[in-house]
Amino acid sequence: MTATAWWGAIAGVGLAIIVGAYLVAVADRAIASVVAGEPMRSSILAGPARSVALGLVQSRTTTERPDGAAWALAPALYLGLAAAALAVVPLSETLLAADIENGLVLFGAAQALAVIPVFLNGWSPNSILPLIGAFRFIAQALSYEMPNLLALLSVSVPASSLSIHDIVASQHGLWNVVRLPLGLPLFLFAAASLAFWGPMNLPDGADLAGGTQAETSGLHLVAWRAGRAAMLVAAAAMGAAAFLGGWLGPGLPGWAWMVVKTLVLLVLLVGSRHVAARVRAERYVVISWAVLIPLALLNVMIAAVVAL
Amino acid sequence: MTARASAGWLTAVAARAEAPVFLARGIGTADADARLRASPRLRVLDSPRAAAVLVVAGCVPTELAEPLARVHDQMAHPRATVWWSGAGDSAPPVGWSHATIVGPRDDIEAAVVAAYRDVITGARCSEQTLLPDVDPAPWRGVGPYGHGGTGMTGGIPYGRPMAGRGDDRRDGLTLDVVLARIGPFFAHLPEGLVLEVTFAGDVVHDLTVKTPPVAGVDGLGARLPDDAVTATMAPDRAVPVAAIELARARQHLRWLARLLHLYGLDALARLVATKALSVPREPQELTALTRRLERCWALGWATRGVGVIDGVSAALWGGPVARAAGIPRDARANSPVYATLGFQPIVHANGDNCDRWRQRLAEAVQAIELAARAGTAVTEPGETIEPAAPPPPADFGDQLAALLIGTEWGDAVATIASLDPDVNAAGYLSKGATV
Amino acid sequence: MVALAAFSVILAILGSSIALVLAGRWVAARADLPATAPERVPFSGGLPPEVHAWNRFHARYYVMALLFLTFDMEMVYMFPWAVVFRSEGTVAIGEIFVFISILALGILYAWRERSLGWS
Amino acid sequence: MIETPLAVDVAFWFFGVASVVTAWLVFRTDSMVRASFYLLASFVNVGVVLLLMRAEYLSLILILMMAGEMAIMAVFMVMFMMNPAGLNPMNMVHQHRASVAGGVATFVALGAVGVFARFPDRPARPTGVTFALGQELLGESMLVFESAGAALLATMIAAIALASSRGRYGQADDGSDAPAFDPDRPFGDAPPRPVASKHEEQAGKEGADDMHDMRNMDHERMA
Repeated sequence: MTATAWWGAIAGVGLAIIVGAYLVAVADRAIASVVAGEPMRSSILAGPARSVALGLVQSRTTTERPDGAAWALAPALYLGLAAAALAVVPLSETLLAADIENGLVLFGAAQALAVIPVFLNGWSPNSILPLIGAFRFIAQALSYEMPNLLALLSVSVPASSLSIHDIVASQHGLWNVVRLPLGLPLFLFAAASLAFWGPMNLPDGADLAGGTQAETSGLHLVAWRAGRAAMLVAAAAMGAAAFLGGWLGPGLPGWAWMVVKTLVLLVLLVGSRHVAARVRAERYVVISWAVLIPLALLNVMIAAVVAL
Repeated sequence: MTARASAGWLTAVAARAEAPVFLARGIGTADADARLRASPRLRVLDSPRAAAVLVVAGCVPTELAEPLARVHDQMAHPRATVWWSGAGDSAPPVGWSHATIVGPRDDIEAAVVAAYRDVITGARCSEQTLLPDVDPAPWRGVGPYGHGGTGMTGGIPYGRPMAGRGDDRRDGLTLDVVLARIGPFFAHLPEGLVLEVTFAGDVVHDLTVKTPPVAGVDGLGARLPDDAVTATMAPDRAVPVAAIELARARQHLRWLARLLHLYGLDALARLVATKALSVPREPQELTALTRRLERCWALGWATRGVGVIDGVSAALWGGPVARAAGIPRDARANSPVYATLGFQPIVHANGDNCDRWRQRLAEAVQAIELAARAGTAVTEPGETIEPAAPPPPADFGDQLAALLIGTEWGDAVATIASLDPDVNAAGYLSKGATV
Repeated sequence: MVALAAFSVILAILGSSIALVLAGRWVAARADLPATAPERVPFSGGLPPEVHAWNRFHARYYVMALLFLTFDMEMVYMFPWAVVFRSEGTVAIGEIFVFISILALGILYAWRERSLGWS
Repeated sequence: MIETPLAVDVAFWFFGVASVVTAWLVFRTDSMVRASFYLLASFVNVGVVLLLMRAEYLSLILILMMAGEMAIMAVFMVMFMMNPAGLNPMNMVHQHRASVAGGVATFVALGAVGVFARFPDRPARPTGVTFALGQELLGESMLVFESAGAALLATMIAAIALASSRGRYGQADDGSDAPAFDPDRPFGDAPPRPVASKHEEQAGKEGADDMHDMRNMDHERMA
């Protein structure tokens, strides 16, 4: 791996994160104005840039006795883990930031580690509402990590490899969304839960006055929202690679197919915020254990039978 | 002029962003929430930390002045205040001389955006702290371990005690219980309501309602026709039915906008807020909205079976809460003018959060139909008017405590929001409960 | 040693994004005035807190957390099984069926004991 | 001797030392949350060292599992230890001399093994570790695989039976009297219980049992 390829990989993933996060913000505003029945305005495209500028202008508030280092680390680590998760997903047959033999396990490890910064973001301000948000998220992440990993596992059975490059290659004739119909919805629901977006927004809900971000402002808040958007981009990219055949597809070049599929899943994930109300914590956890994990296990069995 | 404001182009870009607003709701301006939420150039936040403009709506009684100053100080710099005097045109107290004053009928949106632009670009300097800069928990370093405790526990580390232990109501583990006072300006509680909640984890272990005594609120007796429906009263003059029903529809839609924001559906909240400002004449628009909310299975799934009120306590609440629990009591049922309009009270069955928002939405649709059919019909003088949001029962605190102790905090807030007690209208605030 | 270069890319991405965010945060905070005492009071609607918010938080899902530990262990065995499944053939189906049904039994027991929700 | 490039050596020393330092910090910090996340950092550093030793799957699965488990450890430590966030000074080390001696002894023993043992000169295969593990699981050590499943089920049922306060038959402590705390009523000397139906008996209990009835009331509402 020559030095230029090394730097190119890092720059490429950085660019993908920034463009992806920006697209998430724009898609969120666009879908919001469609649902609210307002005309499309130029501020939908420029809005995210302006709110980032506002974040730079605004000062950073603090509380009486916070855990300062952990509070500062939280958004940084969250964005870093989202970038690491995205780095594993191949853009095309040849364009791949990190070709790792166990790419799937690394993606699962990044999402598992992402529990820590969200908990720290709620724990550090030493204020009751963010604290409740932090502990809610641990319940949510613990119960939705299993369906996420099992959905990804079911994809690696026919490919008999954990490298995402091989998983995409194994979908040459038939995409996994057709071969394993249960896989994509399970994965999207679990990935949206781990990124606590839309109806799964328990830690940052309005009933906790913003939850883990109730005490934050300025650039810390911008970094936090960018981290959440980046995690959504990583989930959409992995969904496209694992279930929609990645770069495979007639006509367009490989990377174009991958970008199109990722954008489709991204709009689906982002749109879920304006369609469904926030769930109740207890019911939502029981649903995962009682319904989603058995379904995911069934999906693994289907994958086994299909892959025979 | 903070050093930051000198970075010209950055503040210019930031100035054209959506203004982050924190709304501190006082007494008297009912549609403050809907007006600010409906505007696409503002973003109403739930916490003052990331807000740049503090909008103080209505008249804030003297007891809420200190919490209001604290909310103002908790905002990030640069910050500005817009004082939007409601029915009673009370000027802001002495410390707020720098605030922009906006009358009840002026364009609040333009004033807020202007204040935001000035304070971001530095044309208007950021407001300083109002409360005295004395450390509220001064005592930090006394005692063998620097906090007055013994060994690894106790004392007042960094000036505040640690939470104490308490027996638990649900699973018997004696762990810490935290006393938190969810303050008068919490976005999703009724205006001015203070809840003293003891949390055991995220479950409400204990709950007492503390509403501040508000002297001088009774002066608001002369209510505008717009709010005629919020107080149970029998006016001695004839009131047009259309005005009553439109005010009822407006009240329900305002409430629905806030509830949808509580459940995370911000875009739908904005849509309902715009409908609340200009109540649609024909009910088709609302029936489309009703279908959309019915189809949104998640809203049903999140509210079904939560905060069930039935039987005696439902009757005490009266109004939509009682009707949602199956008690068909409605003052309009035995009024002759409504009989001519063919009015039938709407009733739901099991009195949980889900039925309450369905009840209010159905009543809003029915109110618009009645207003369309009423034309110039008027009520007789002395006839009682059915309030859209009746005042809460006398033992409001005990009712809430019985209902919410042992529930998770998210459900507790949703249940209080679903009751929509109009704490101000009944002068309830003037009962002598201390903060 | 080629594969390690891929991991060095991951570590570099992780390190650089953490460093970038911390640096941006430090630069933005340099122009801030130090927060006065009332500005530091935690927000809960306008009244000051009685006690520190940090407490022995009564997390209600401790039974579900224990269940998660066992399922985390299960993943350790499932990944290698998935990789070799195609070359091992039908014996692997039988094996994983037994493994999964044993663990599904655990979930059934937890669900029936009503210990999955808030206790 | 296996020839390793300089970068791998530097990385090995960096992550090795980082792992030791974060493990040391676990006992130097007052805050329970920081202690558990320092321990997680130490495990992640060990994971990266495993990576350098070409055990790629083992290191990634170690990091994945440790993330979930350290989050749970943080929750449990905050719940049950005395000093959740380190505002009071915390001292988790007991018997200083014995623990220092023990530490030095184990270090010397492991060091001796590291230095004097003759390690096989067969470097691990660069790729296919997961494949080899899979074949091992489905080959000779299938018994290990299946007995692990049974062991996991046993731990699950034991954990649920011990930890949950109410099962499907009702409260776990129904029928057993809480030990009396007031000094004048000696422990175990439960008041004679009138013969009554189960429900009436709970209603008849005096004193702090309204909490019990409250829990039953919650229990019915919850069921």
